[in-house]
Amino acid sequence: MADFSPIELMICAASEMLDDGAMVVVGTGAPCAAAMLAQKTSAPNLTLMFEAGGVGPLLPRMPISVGDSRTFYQGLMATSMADVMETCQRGLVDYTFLGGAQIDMYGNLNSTLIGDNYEQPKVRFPGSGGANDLGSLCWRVLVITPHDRRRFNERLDFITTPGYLDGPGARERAGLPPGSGPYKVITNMAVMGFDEESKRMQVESLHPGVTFSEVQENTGFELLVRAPLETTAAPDEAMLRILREEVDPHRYILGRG
Amino acid sequence: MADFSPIELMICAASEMLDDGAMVVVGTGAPCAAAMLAQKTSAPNLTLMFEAGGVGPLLPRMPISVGDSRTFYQGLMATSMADVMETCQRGLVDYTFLGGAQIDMYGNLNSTLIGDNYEQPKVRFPGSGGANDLGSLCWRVLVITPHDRRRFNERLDFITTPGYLDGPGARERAGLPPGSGPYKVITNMAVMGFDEESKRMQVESLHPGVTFSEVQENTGFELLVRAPLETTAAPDEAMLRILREEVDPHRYILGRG
Amino acid sequence: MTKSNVLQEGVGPLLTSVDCDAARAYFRTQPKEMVDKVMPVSEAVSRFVVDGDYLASGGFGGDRIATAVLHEIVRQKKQHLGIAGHTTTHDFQILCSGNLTGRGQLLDRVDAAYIVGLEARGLSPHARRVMQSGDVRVCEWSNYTLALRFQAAAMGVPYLPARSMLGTDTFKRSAAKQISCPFTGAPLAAIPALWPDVAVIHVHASDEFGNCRIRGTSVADWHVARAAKKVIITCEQLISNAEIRSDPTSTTIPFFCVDAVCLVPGGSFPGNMPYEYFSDEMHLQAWLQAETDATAHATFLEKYLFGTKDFSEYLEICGGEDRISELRKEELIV
Amino acid sequence: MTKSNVLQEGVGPLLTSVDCDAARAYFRTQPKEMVDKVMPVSEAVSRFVVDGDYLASGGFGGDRIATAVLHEIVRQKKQHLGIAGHTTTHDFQILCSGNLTGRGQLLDRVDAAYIVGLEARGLSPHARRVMQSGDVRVCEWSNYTLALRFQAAAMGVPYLPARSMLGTDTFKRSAAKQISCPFTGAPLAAIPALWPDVAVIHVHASDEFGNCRIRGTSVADWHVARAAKKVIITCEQLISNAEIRSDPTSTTIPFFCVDAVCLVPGGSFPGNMPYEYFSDEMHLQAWLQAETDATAHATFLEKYLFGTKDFSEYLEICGGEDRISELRKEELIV
Repeated sequence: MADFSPIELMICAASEMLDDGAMVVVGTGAPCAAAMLAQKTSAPNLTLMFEAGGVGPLLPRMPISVGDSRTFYQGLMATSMADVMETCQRGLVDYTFLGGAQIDMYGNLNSTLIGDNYEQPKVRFPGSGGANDLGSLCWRVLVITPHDRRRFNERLDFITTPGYLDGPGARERAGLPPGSGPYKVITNMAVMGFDEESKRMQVESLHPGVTFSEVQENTGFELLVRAPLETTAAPDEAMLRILREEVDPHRYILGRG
Repeated sequence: MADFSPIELMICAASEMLDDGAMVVVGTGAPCAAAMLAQKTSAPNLTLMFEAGGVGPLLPRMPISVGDSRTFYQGLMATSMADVMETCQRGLVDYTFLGGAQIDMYGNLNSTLIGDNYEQPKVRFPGSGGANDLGSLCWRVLVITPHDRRRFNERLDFITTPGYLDGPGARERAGLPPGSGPYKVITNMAVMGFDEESKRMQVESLHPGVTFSEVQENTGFELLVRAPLETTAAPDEAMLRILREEVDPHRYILGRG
Repeated sequence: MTKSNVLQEGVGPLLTSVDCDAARAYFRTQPKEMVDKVMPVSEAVSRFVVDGDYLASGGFGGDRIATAVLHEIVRQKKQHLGIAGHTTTHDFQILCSGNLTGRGQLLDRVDAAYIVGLEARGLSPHARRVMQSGDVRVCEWSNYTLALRFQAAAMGVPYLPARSMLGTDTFKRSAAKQISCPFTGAPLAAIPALWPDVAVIHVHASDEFGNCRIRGTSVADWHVARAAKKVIITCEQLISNAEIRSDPTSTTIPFFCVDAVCLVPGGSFPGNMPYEYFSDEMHLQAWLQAETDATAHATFLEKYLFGTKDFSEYLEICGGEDRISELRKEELIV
Repeated sequence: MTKSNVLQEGVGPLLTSVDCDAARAYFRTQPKEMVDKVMPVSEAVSRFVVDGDYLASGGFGGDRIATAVLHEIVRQKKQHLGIAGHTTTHDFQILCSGNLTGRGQLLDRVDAAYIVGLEARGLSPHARRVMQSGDVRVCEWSNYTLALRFQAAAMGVPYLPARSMLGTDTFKRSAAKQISCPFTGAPLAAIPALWPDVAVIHVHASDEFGNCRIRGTSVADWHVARAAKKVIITCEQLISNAEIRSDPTSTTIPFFCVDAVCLVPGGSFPGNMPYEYFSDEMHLQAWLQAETDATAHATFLEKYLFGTKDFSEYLEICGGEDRISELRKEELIV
């Protein structure tokens, strides 16, 4: 078996979830690497979009900002933030990648603040940015995040971006588009999805060498388990070579993982 | 006194109503000639806009369509219909010119149909086009029209475009922007405005040689008269020369009048 | 669910669904690969225009119109179509050739903002006959509110508010509703979204995948292309994908909105194509003139439309490249 | 008047008026002549930015930002400004230099979609201090809904509907309302219009009257320029009106939206200017680093911001044309 780092495994696992011919709104960092890797392997017809207006670039390097010129370098279209968001709202965009300081069992995300006083938060984070919009409007939300109890929380200090809110039917009741919502959460320990009925997070595969109890220990709420619980497929040499040599040769992302 | 035709008088009278530095949405024909004439005489800083998206052209010839390429020939901007209409809705556009098959004492206009059966009209006209929007959203509406009883009607078969609807306060009650509405009606016989209180059409000036009773005879409703009733200023030689030689040298409009 | 906010509503028929979830479900399943979509107009029309479809015609009536597709729809005798008439002029007149001419009923419903007229050129006698026949269901709009209907659909919301149409018969005969603003309480017109089944749009240039450029005014086409479920593009020029990528700011319509790309130089004839050729006023006058008499009209349509196999044959009998050359000069005159 | 349609509403403060009639009355009286509006940044800021004004910053935080105007606002010690934070990053950080630095309080209210962060570069310690101080009133939004607020204002309507923000604390801490669709009854978010007092936008080229071109993504600037009551443009290049007229399709912002035009080559530095120069990541890191320590921060701001008389002096001590040349190479590398 090939040798790989946790971040390499996370990126490879995420890239394999992107269908060929799909559209995906990505941010900077690992999600962008996963989308680029997918384009170079299983999904050559994947269309990348960036929330500031970049559509279908031939990415020369990793963008530093989701609005920088790399996001539309040799792109198919350089348009507006509204055009990209409305393409999501219209129902054309299959995937998006989101992150946050906290995530709960329904895939709700917090990227706004820590503390219980809104007016004077303990820690102020940037806020939604485009996350709430993308999490509301794209069909499937993917999360790539480190796995620890601080992040995987029973109760969020602030729901910035909707997952399944408080459970089955809640998105639809709130007016969010039916059939949309969190899809997979990819961490350094496991890949999780969401149970069809309860909309609760469930472990689908454990990364090689990781046990379920280790995952549960690092999670602040009770995880469900999908049967049969699998082992996350290890990336093969070819994929790793493309990731290392073509996607992130300067190790901007791989160097951090 | 210079010699001039009724259409020449109408165009000259209309052109003098356009302030310098104003913005005006114009159509084809006489309104366009009036706006071009104003630019070449009293209002060099008049900005012309066309509803299909043309802004600030250097008109080489009269447009045939309000969407043809002359409407943005050497223009400042070639944009969308919505951008032009929203510029009106936002409150930036001072004037527009409208017409119609029928007009009533409140300046309401009909350009949709004649007959009392909507499903099977006696005569079907084009409908609103942009007229309803422009008549709703621009500050001041100017009408250039031939004067006869068939057109100047007590009751319209169809209110396509709002004037003052059924009188004082009606536009505001309907939700139309306060302070907007019909401004002047320029015919081959007279110039009419609207009484501040009653919002009814009133004659402000009679063209040279025309009497009030002639105007009233050609009008299907009772006209008010603004005191003192004036005589429409005759255009001077210089203005007529510019109209004939620079604005409409091919007599596209003047030839019809 | 409450709809208590509605103060008044138009009695006009809503000719299309305002269900944005249904539209989302449709768009989700549509293919979004960058594949070669170049095909003849006849194939595009037979594949993507289905009897009963609701059409949107791009451009502005006689300016930047997809004449070749409109002709082919008539030639293929499509039936019971709906049409969005936001300043439709010659395009509307072409489609009316499929009504009251012994070929069934091409148009059976119209969202009317501007129909039957050709602006300064006068009214179409035949289009008026069609619209006065009582055979066609009509709903009234204005140009802006009809453009706004496409914008709502492109945005993926069921309606947008406007301050137009209020207080008039245009409103009463529309399918708009008067609502009160949730912030100010002031009355507003709620304009329902419109997702056309098919849009036909003529552009300056497209690549084989449907990434398109338009020069000059875009009228409502930016939104029409995004709102429509199927989009047929005709273009003056096919350009390479590398060319598109060399200036992504100039892309007006992205490939994922487009189903068919047809190369049709001169394709807006007899309409105006900005920066290319001016409208053929003589031909448009001849068409209007022919419509004043039933026999003359039948002969005219036989010669130019039904008797021609495609747009290039039509263009040929209208004077072909020579005529286009004259119109090019006309377009470029200062 | 009835507002019965409101199902739920956010508790966040509405920091600006949603009165579209008041906005109309303002726009009506504004001069619309094509006059020469070219002036130095210092004059533009002293004439068009007034204490208490609500600002919108164009571009995308560190991409195509009007750095020179933002610096000058801080230098002129403007007080009690509001700001629309739709992905504000380095621009927000610059404005925060006027808070908690012994120069009164520059920012006192923020519509927050994305603030205090610099995307992949990390969070701004000083911006966080400002936002955690309790001195600044905050209302939450998302990037799209904040963009939509400008769009509503540009359209001249008091709100627009969206399907975003619903069900979250972002909604609860916003000033949006949940309404039901007048057509379908389905819940929607009603997003109120936002007319900023001043917008500051950096563009590629403008003529002396303010007809502007932007290459690359427009982010929300098309709407911001139309929504704002006053607009200050900085541009890489001044071009002639004849050049503008040679290609009206490329005009993004028309002159009648613009109050001041300032020629500032390199004006987005240390941000990225598409097709011109990439962002200066070293300088941005140095700024973030300086903020970790109060003394270092004061020294840094004194050197780069308060101690410089204008943007060109700032640019000079950052490496001047040599540094811009390096960033030009970086921008153009494949």
